[in-house]
Amino acid sequence: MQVTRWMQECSAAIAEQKDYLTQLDAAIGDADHGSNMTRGFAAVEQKLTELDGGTPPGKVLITAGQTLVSTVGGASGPLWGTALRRAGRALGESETVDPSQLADALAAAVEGVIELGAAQPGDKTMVDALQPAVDSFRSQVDAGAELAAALSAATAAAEEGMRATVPMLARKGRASYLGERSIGHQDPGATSAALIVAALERSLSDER
Amino acid sequence: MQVTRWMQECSAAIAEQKDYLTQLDAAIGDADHGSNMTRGFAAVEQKLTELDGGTPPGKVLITAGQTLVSTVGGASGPLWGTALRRAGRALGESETVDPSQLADALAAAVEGVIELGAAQPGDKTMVDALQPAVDSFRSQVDAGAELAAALSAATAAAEEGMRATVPMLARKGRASYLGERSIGHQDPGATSAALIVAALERSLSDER
Amino acid sequence: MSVAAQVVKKFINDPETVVPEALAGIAAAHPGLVRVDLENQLVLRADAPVRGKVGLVSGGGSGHEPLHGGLVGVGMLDAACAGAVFTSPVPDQMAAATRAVDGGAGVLHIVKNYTGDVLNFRMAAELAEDEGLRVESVVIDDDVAVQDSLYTAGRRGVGATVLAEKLAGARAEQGGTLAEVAGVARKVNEQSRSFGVALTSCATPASGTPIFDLGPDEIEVGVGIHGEPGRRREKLAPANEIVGMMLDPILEDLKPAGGSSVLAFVNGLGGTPLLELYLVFNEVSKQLAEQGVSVGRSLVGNYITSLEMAGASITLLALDDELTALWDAPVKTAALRWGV
Amino acid sequence: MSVAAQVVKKFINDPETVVPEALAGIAAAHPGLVRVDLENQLVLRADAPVRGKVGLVSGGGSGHEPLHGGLVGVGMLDAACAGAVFTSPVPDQMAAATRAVDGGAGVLHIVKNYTGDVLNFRMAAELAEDEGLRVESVVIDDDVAVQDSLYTAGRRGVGATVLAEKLAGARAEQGGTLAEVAGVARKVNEQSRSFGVALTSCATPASGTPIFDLGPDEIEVGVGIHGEPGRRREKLAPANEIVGMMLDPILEDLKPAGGSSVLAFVNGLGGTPLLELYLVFNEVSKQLAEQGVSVGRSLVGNYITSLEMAGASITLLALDDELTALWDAPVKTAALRWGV
Ligand SMILES: Nc1ncnc2c1ncn2[C@@H]1O[C@H](COP(=O)(O)OP(=O)(O)O)[C@@H](O)[C@H]1O
Ligand SMILES: Nc1ncnc2c1ncn2[C@@H]1O[C@H](COP(=O)(O)OP(=O)(O)O)[C@@H](O)[C@H]1O
Ligand SMILES: [Mg+2]
Ligand SMILES: [Mg+2]
Ligand SMILES: [Mg+2]
Ligand SMILES: [Mg+2]
Repeated sequence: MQVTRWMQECSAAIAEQKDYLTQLDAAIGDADHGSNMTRGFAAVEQKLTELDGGTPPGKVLITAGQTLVSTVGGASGPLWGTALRRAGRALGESETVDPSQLADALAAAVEGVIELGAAQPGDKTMVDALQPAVDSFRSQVDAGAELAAALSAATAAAEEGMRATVPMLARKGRASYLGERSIGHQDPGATSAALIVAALERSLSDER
Repeated sequence: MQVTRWMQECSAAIAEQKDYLTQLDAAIGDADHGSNMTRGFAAVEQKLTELDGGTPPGKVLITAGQTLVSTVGGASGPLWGTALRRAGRALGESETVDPSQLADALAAAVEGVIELGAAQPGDKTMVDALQPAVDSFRSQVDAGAELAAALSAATAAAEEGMRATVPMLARKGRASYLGERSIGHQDPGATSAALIVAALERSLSDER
Repeated sequence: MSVAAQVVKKFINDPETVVPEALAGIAAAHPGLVRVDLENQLVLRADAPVRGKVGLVSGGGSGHEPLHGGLVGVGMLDAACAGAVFTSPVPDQMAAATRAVDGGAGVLHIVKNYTGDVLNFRMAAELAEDEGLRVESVVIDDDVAVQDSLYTAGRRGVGATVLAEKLAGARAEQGGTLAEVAGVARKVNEQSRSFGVALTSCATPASGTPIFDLGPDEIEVGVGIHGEPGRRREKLAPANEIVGMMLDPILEDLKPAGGSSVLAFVNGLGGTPLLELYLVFNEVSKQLAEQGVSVGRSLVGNYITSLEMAGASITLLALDDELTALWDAPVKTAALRWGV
Repeated sequence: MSVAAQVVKKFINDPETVVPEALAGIAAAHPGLVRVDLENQLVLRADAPVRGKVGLVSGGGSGHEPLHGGLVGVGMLDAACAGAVFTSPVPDQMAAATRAVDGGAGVLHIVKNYTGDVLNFRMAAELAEDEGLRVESVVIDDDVAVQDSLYTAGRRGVGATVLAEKLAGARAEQGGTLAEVAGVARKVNEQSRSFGVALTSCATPASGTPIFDLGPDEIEVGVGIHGEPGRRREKLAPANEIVGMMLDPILEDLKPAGGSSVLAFVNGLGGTPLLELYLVFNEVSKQLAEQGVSVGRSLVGNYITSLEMAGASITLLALDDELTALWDAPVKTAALRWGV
């Protein structure tokens, strides 16, 4: 499984949406989410070029996570850094990743975010995009679906979860300071999360 | 001669033009000429109510000048204060003021301004409105003109001098800091000076 | 007229290098007082680590100057970590700062309560503790504009941060233990309440345009220090009414005993002239007097800012003899200095 | 987009009472340091008059805070006279201040070179001398943005005013005679040059709208401190280029000897964040180093402002041992404090 490819897709997709993510953050946060995530994934892309090709996927994800922690800052740095590191640990040393291993890794990632950030679904955070994506991927895989099908289901669920944050009242992160005024705005972190899930789909589905 | 009446006419005319004077000062100065002059003449009006009716015109002018010095500040305070005090001294103790005494008083006023501020005609200051007004009043009086005629000649000369400041390059006061950029703007101090001369005409011409 | 459409002009060369260039300026302007670690974006007390003294580390996003770099020096912080504008620094910086100021008596992290600052400082503390350093953390959350904070990220850390850094720093300078120094910071936080109002928004160097859009007769009530909108929007009102809007929730929450004494801190958010801040302070002291609260100590000026935002915050700290003495103790930093 | 059309929101109750209310705030914020004479709008050193010490009086229009009221105290001014915003005070105030601070050794008037300030202080000196007081006056005119000053009102007094008040104040505190104290102020003025740039205009409380109109990509080069337009308008440029525009005319006029040492003062005009002022200072020290001029002392912050104007001024003072020692001498005012 091409983790490096995934990270490159993330870096490209987020850099492309940088201003949009920052605008979303300006409405209910502090207008830096786009630059934070762009800075982080650019560093990840750079860092991964230093690893040799044979590095197992789990190790690559751990390195990517550590790089995010060390370069992003803000709330999203520790949260995404933890997510990728947990996913990497779940994959362990194995050289290949089958769909159910990937499902476990993604589940570990979300658990890491929730453990660290204590956000529940419905709190208007990245969790509202990630949790449904992970759940639908798992159920598709358990139902014996193709990897590509499971991935597009995950992407669809992430985007739906992202859109579902619009009417939510924020209970975590900066947006929570706005109280009622946070309603009616799409959460920037849920938006970048959806981009990251879509990047996963792209990086894997055209592997064959 | 009704000096008090003149001061009241000044106070009313300047208060009415307060914002206009401040706008002119905003263009080439610091946007306070309107409030400075309004504050000063309001204080003069108030102060003169404390004098008894019999006070000779010269004394009234000296009191008015001292009040301007004590309440206006800025460049215009000392300059107008000196002008009225010098005019007052020129009138001395006399109970009445004939046209030639008035001409002497006005000449003393301009001399006081020039002595204190060292502005020459053409420097884009109040002097450019006052000097021509004083000169034309004097020549009319010498030519035996009616008081009313001499006064309206003075008002016309003041307003012409005021308009003549527009193309001038400022050499004195704040406007001089602008160099070439002071050209094309009417001098606020010349404008209030014209108002004060016109007020003199109103206060005297309808004395009979 | 859309304020958000406007460009905010700035003295910068490149948005990406604003923070390191400003840090270089701090180093050049205050030799002998501080030194700067440009790689980790740290402002360090010139003689750090001070043997046997508890080290104080704070930090956060940039754009709040003089907080935190201008508060490094004798009797206050030993190190300040600078993040990008409005973005918490990363754990690596905070861990490097912790190592650099550890004089053997442990290190206190003073953390403003924002998710990013809290999570990054937590990771930094874990890194430092893994290396055998003793670290205590105190989270500052004094902003009463944040309501039902139980169900949210909690109250923000604002003005009380400056006071906690001053008073805990004084305790450390006197030789207090890590527990004692942390105790002072916690006490300051418990006895402080703040509230902020913005008359304009502000623009980060990266975006260049104001974060929110405010009409010519509107103000944002209950803002923090990151250019974020506040709790609600109100019509512009006379200063005495705006001060009332700020003092009421503070006093309601702090409930100072009648006749008690407070430190009154009127803080400018960056773009408001000192002339107005003193006028606001005059209102504060008048309204407190009416409530039977006396002002024992005071601070007026721009100390915890939000770039060029026009606005002000009020912080009240309930004083006792210990806190008053710590406030009066000597301090030598770029922004706060007396007694030395 | 017409900037002039905009309303500048302020913390005020009534435009007419802004200055007295702010003065009351200064009195409330700094008891023990200063006392305020509200009738004459004076900020007085708490223990004035100081027996046997030369008294220092300055003043001018308000809107430049902390100048002058924030610079009253031990080692600096004995009295500051506050006029209306941007309007020189009247002779009565200045004479009252002169009386209040005369300790028997004479009084120095430090006057910024503006027609209004000069004429009113001249009248005040005459009043005081008529009463038998000894008064010396030093006029500060350091602004090199004013050209062919021979044919004009002359150069404006800007940043050097802060330095002259500090250094002459130190000399007076050391027991200098009136001639000696005035000599220091004159020397500071002769050895200082300044230049200012505005990124925005500012609005007086009375008018409420910006004094001039500046496009989103324009700056005013060569401004003073009264919101007046500058010598010319330029396109916004990177900070290093703007600093060049300011330093070049200063160095051309000051002509510091290679290898000589200067006090570099980067002053904010009110609305520019400290983050940017430090970035500007970094440019100043880099460019001076390239010219072989070393920065012996420095000052960075908002000290002589133009309300909320975004912008900065640079002042260079050629140092020698005497001036350096006077700069380092203790000072205790609201805005400048060290050594005590
Ligand atoms: N406690 C939390 N749990 C999960 N996600 C969070 C939490 N707090 C904030 N976030 C996510 O982080 C995003 C903001 O990230 P970013 O703007 O980079 O950091 P900051 O808020 O520190 O500026 C939010 O949109 C939200 O999705
Ligand atoms: N040296 C001078 N001689 C004569 N008039 C002067 C001189 N300097 C300034 N003025 C007049 O004063 C006017 C400005 O007055 P005002 O705005 O009240 O004072 P300030 O310039 O101190 O703000 C100018 O328009 C000019 O006519
Ligand atoms: Mg953000
Ligand atoms: Mg004026
Ligand atoms: Mg942030
Ligand atoms: Mg003026």
